Amino acid sequence: MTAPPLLTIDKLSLDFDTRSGTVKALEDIDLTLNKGEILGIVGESGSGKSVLSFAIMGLLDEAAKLRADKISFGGMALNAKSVAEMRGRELSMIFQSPRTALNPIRKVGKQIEDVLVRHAPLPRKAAKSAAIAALRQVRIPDPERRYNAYPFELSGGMCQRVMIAMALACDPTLLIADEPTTGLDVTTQAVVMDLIRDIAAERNMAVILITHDLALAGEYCDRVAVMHAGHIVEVAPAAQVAQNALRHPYARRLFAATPAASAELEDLAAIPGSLPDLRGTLPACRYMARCEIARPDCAQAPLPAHDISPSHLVRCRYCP
Amino acid sequence: MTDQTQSPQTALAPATPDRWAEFAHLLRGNKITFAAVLLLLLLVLLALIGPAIAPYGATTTDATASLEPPSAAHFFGTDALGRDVFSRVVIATRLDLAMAFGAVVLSFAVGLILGPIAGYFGGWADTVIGRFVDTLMAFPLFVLAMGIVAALGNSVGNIVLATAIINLPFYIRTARAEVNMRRDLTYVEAARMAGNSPWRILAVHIVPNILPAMVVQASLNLGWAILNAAGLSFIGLGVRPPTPEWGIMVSEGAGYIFSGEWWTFTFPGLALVLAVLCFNLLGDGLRDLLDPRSRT
Amino acid sequence: MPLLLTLLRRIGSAIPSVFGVILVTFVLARALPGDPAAYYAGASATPDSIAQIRSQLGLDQPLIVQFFGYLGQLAHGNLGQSTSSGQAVLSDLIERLPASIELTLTALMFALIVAIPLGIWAATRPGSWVDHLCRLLVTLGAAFPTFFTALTFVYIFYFQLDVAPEPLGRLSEIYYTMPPRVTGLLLIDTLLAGDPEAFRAAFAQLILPAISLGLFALAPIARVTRAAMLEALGSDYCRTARAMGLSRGRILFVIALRNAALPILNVLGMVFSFLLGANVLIEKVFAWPGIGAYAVNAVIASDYAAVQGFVLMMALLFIVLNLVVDLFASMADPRVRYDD
Amino acid sequence: MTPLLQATALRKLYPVKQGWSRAQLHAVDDVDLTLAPGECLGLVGESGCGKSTLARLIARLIAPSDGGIRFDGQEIAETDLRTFARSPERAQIQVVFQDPHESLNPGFTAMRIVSDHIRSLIPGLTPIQVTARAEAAFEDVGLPLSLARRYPHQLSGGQKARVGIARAIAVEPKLLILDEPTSALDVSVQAVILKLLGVLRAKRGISYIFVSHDLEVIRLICDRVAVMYLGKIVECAPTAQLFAHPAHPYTRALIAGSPDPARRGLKTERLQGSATSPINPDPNRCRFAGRCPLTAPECTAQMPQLRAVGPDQSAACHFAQSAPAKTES
Amino acid sequence: KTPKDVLVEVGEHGPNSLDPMAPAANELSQMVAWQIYDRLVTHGLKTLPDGKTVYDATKIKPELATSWNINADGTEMTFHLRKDATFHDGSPVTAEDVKWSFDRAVAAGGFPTVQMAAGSLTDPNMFTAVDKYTFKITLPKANKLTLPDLVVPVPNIVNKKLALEHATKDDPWALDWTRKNDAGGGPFEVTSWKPGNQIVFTRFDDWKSGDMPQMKRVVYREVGSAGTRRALLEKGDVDVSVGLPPKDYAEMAEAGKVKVIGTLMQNEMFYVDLNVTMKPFDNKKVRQALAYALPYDAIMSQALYNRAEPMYGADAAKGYAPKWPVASPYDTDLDKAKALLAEAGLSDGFKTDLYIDMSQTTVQEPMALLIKEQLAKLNIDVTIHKVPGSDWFAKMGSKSMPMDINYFYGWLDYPEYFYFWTYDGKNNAVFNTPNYNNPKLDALTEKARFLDGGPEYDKTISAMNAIVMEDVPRIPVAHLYSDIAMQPNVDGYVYWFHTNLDYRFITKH
Ligand SMILES: Nc1ncnc2c1ncn2[C@@H]1O[C@H](COP(=O)(O)OP(=O)(O)OP(=O)(O)O)[C@@H](O)[C@H]1O
Ligand SMILES: Nc1ncnc2c1ncn2[C@@H]1O[C@H](COP(=O)(O)OP(=O)(O)OP(=O)(O)O)[C@@H](O)[C@H]1O
Ligand SMILES: [Mg+2]
Ligand SMILES: [Mg+2]
Repeated sequence: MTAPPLLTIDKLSLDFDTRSGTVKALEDIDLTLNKGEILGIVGESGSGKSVLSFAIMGLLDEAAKLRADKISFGGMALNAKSVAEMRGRELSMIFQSPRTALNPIRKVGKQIEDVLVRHAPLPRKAAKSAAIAALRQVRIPDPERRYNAYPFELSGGMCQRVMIAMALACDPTLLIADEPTTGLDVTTQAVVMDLIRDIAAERNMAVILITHDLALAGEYCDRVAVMHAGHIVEVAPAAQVAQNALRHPYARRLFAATPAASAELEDLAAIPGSLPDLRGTLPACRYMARCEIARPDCAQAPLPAHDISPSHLVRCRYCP
Repeated sequence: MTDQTQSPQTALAPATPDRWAEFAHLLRGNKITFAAVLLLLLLVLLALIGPAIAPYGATTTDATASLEPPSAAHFFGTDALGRDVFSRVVIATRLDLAMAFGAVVLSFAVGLILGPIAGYFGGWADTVIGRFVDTLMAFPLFVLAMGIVAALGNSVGNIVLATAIINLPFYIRTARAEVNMRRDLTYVEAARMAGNSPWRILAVHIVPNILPAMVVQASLNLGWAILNAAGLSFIGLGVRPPTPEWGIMVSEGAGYIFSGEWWTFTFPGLALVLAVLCFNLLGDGLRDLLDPRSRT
Repeated sequence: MPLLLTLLRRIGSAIPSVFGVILVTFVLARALPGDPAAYYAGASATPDSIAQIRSQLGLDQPLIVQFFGYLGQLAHGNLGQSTSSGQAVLSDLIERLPASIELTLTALMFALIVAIPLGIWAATRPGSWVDHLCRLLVTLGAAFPTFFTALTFVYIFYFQLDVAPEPLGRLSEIYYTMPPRVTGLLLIDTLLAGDPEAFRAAFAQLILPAISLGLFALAPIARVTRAAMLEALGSDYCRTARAMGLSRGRILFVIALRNAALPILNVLGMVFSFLLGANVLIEKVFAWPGIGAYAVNAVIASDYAAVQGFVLMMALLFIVLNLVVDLFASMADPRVRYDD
Repeated sequence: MTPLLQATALRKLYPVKQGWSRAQLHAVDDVDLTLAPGECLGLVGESGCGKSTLARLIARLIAPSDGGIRFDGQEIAETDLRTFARSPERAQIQVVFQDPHESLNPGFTAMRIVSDHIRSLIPGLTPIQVTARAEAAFEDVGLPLSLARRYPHQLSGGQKARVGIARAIAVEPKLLILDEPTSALDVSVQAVILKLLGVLRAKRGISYIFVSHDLEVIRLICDRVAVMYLGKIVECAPTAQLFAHPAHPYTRALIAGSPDPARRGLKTERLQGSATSPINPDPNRCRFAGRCPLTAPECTAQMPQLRAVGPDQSAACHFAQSAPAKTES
Repeated sequence: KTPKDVLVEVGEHGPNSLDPMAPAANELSQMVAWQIYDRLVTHGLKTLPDGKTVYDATKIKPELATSWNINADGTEMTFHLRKDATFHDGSPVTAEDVKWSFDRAVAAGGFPTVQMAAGSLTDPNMFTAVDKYTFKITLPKANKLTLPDLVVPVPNIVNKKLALEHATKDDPWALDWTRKNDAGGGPFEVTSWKPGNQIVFTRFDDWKSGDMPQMKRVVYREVGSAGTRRALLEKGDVDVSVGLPPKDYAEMAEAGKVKVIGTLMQNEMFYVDLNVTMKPFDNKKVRQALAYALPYDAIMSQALYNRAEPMYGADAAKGYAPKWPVASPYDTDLDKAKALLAEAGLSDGFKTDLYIDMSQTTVQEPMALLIKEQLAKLNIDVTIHKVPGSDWFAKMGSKSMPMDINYFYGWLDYPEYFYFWTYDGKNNAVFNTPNYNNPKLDALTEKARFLDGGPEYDKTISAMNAIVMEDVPRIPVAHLYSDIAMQPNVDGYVYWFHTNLDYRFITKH
């Protein structure tokens, strides 16, 4: 733990100006990520997982107002310009629903080639063999033939592998995977996740894995960050997940609602209430209204991170 | 990024009270559509009370005051027979709107019957209706309208009919596509499960939900219907004189532009443009409201 | 060869509508007012002479017999004789078709060149003033009756400002020699004949009619371009492209635009139909020797054979056009190639 | 005890075009199934394996190409769909659909959605009775009546799912077919719905056929599980038995594929490739052959039939081993 | 702006045939025939007091025939042909060609035959080619119209040999070929023809039958829109524009930038027909009431822009001059009209239909509207119908229009010629739209036909005029100008009975 972290985010906040008011999509996000580490980000739908990844990738649209004390990547400050330089090269991203995430009218091989050529001036011939190599690396059988396939000719799992090949084409140091396996079959999901994990290990590549499945994050990640309504409420080593050792009331609830973690239907417990409306004024702890251990001063800022251990932070004053 | 938070099914949503609220909101946000709505209200008002507020009769000739330029007595001047162009333009509103609405209502109604049948039942019905639509579409539509009016005679009824016929394919196609999109949705399946007959499913569960798309189509078509009638007038197949109608007035006025009597041509033409513009902008606005894909 | 098969299938599926078109036209033509027999008999007609001519023309036979007779004629490539021009309809149409096609294509070009960039521009800034302005402009363009625009243009640019040539059809044969007919399209034929002067003149003649015609097509094209681009730009694959660091230009003009090409192409078929319809009016204003003007005269003169021939030719033209659109569509989108 | 439902040799073939020739897509192929009253049967399998088709066959939403369905002692597969839709059995078998949004008429209020359904299926009720029933159903699914006047797009996903369930149970069915009722929902909402379904079953004694691709969900809610692969049932066993001793290699792969934090860092053998095409499959070849780690010559020579491999457990694999039935629940 | 030896003319329609003999050939085919064919004889010219040049109906001049003799009783006419004349293809013109051409004209049927019959030319046996350059016509009875009838563009001299090369069994007169091809020997050749678009005439430099025309080339363009035709002329892009609305002629004449020449048409009348066999116009009182009701002055100024002479308000007591057209005694007098209607028992008015020809709307539509407006004052409710041009003849022939606006002019300048076509109940031609049948008038018409001038003739004509003015099956409105507008540098316009431009005389400076 002596090496400096690969990615450091300090006090990142993000607002969206919309016709119906300002959406405070993210607030006070602190995050570090080490080289080669796999960080899982879990949370309910709408908790801000995707916008956080977009904020890192610099893919937000004009309506977004991003503020941060510091975002640094590999020792360099990330800003609109530098991130554009790094996208696809140092930083890469894969998405949910691989079929729609690929250009439907271009051969998949060519799409990989496009990325290669963009970042490293290659003659087309060399690019082609590099693209085939990339396909082979993600264990696509018969890559020479698949090179000429269109996305609609491939199965979902294949498409996701193509996406991964594309994202990894330029050997990034950080890969953000936004729900890469949603919509895939369980067996395919396992294959794809194994693939990401193995390649990350091979290349010492850091991964941010966004998912709403705590069990999945628990199985594949080194650390897990739990998000709720634009806050990271808990960051813990993934081992804690398996042991049901998460501390934040929301994280614990999320765990209890996960079928894989429950032995019986009776054990399954829903989270009361729903995500707060992110427009308007919000209490410092946005989980307050749904929380069983909330006290009046939960509304008061600042809400200090409660360090369970150096690698386990909880954003709650009162959790055990 | 918005596509994650906005489900595409918004398109299927009907007009409900809070949609109207949203519409009002949209109007406030979109000044152009707002202006179009105001304009529409003005046109409708003119259509209702036009004859009452026109300073002169629509067909009152005045031999002593023919082809007078615009003045305080005749805002838009007078035409070759000394009729007041302003009055005629105002009074024509009713007929023009009525023709456009008539044509649109007609094709809307027929489209709303044939399109869903084709879209829901498929098979033979679809083939036959599809062929019918293809046949109509194989004509350059304006020429078809010309043919119909020429064959049946140039009465208001026939112009409306011709316009309705040439617009029919668009309604049938829209309705067919919209129904097709919903035919296999599970809510329709649930209705089927509840023992509803196909006709009831169409009438109660599907057709009401395709109305918004059809209304957009209709509002875009209104302008087209007016232009179509005007075009027919221009080649001499419009309504019969002395009936005031914008298209007729423009085509009559066209004979006077090179001799400098521009007002007989320009004012009815502008009325035409204004009405068409109003309908097109409205159609656009409605589409924005109902079709989230093109919404910002 | 799925491409060829698709084409063949397309042609096959067009046959019923061609038949429908023939039938509708036939019925419509018979319903036109006016008695061709009386027309042929002329001013000195007597009931007897009219009856005689009627039987000569076969007009006294039942409609169904006439229809099959007509089909038989068609099978021999005989479209009949036009009463108003006195020529065989087929030769009239062949003579005049290139003029209309040249005008329509130029108008389409104009519309594409203006509308697609406008649509793209608007799509990159949805909701901004640019977007609203573009929309207002194209909607305004579509709100003007074509003949109104055309006449206004002639009045302003020819009559008042004298910057446009006289609205007297295509190339003035008084000052220029007609190039030998190769394609029938003067812009091409003049160049083939190596006559830049005539090319310039032919182009100058085209400008006003093409613009007044094309204005009408701006709105639909700009509208689909905007919508399709908006959809493409908001799509997952464009987001992917951005995440992969592809350049903005490439994303906009290569990835998004190519994906938007399919809806744009599809609307072109419809736009072409509109243009050919509006042609009728424009050709009248500009004395353009095309088939639109021919059709108007034919309809008004109850010139059966000419009306029927015109509509049939149009229907065939559309079928060819749709085939071309299909061809482009399958080039633009591999999925189309594999669809039925 | 007579089974509530017994399906025999059910088959659904869809005609499809393959190039220029016609072919058959075997969506459901020769499926036998029984369901005891009050039982909950889970149906799992990967996407496209025919779960929904089977569910819809049993629900009599589509007509089988072949085979019989006995429901409550009556043969119902023969009646044509339109007649069945008007028979009293219709109300007995109800379906809860996958996408809660798509399954509600966007032009109807929640109340109208439910009461319309009641009115159609139970003729002869007065409007007051219909409303009363609908309100009772709302109460059963825990939906406040204040929401009943809302349109679907004004409801959250969980609420829409509840409306879908209310619609189904309002006509007091004996069999409820749930086609991935929670797959479109967030975990926390899913938990609520699953619990609600458990409560409803206990309270009303309805039988369930529960379709899901998530084994963990099935594990929580079902008594028995049928695993499908390419139109066929490849294994059927009581839930606990299936998890403890999966007999079919595909079942094992499914279980191994479900994420489990406890398996952190472990390397597991994965299934490679994807399922072969369901169009005109070779009748003499195990459908799983090719992806199966056990593939042996007989697998491509003879289609294994579903056979008992233990008490209550059957599997369609030449190599399925019997295992002692687990006693713990 | 146009070259000096090229004349550019624009008109609304163009020819649909190069030969007026072909079936369904339109009027402009006669214009073409006038330029590309020679006839045996032609008329001389005269200059009117106001300086306009018109043809002189009284003077017959040589064209292909250099001289001719007529026997004493006028039944034998012998023509001596020019020996140096050739057709456009260079072959010489012979009496055989003339004979064949005349045979053709009487045998082709339709309008040409009828027109030939006006000059008693009805049978091929009447025509003999005496020798190579002598042609003889034998008539059963002398007819004063025979010689003038040889001037009209019907007995055109056609290149027999050339035409016969293209004759078929079904088409022995090669009409189908001459419809599309030039078989003439006139001063101009058709060198390019795009039907519906333009026709180009080129001077035939070997023409011998008259003075060589100055124009080397004439381009006749069809421009549908009258406004455009006016604009083209005013901008100087064309030399001559024909067929403009009277308003344009009136204004351009006023402005003086271009030359407008309006000549009163010969033997012409513009009128409103009342169908005497349809109620209520079967009642003379009603017809007279309408004749008193029409808004004549408004029509003159607002529909015709005074490009016509009024044909109303004459003093009936003075009697009618022995000529045609003559003005009617009626003038707008609503009181008289009301009184007459009351006498007819129609003071509550009635409903009727007024038909106009769609191809004539520029003038007829405003006129119809004025009439509608005016008659409304008498509680007469008029519905206006526009009949497509193609249907107009059929409609006229059906005699089913209660009221219509119409006009007629005769190529041959004799009142009885007009009567024969438009009032004669026995002949009952298409142009007798009122379906008028008055045996007394018919007898007078027949009598006048074979009187060659003199007091008896004058008396007969005056009596005929009195009858139709009293009976008013047709309400005279105006005597129209034949208007034409041209660039100031265009000279040599001659008014001909057929009202088309004669390119031979056109000069440009
Ligand atoms: N462009 C935008 N404008 C306004 N609000 C936005 C925008 N993008 C996202 N948001 C809001 O930000 C919040 C976080 O959205 P985000 O997409 O990051 O959620 P998520 O955790 O990824 O959910 P899911 O699991 O459904 O993908 C949501 O409340 C959403 O409504
Ligand atoms: N109407 C139909 N016509 C043709 N093929 C169909 C039809 N409905 C389903 N199929 C095919 O039948 C097979 C089974 O489909 P089914 O929907 O039952 O699968 P599933 O197991 O429910 O999948 P999922 O998990 O994706 O819902 C698929 O291959 C599908 O493509
Ligand atoms: Mg997300
Ligand atoms: Mg399914």
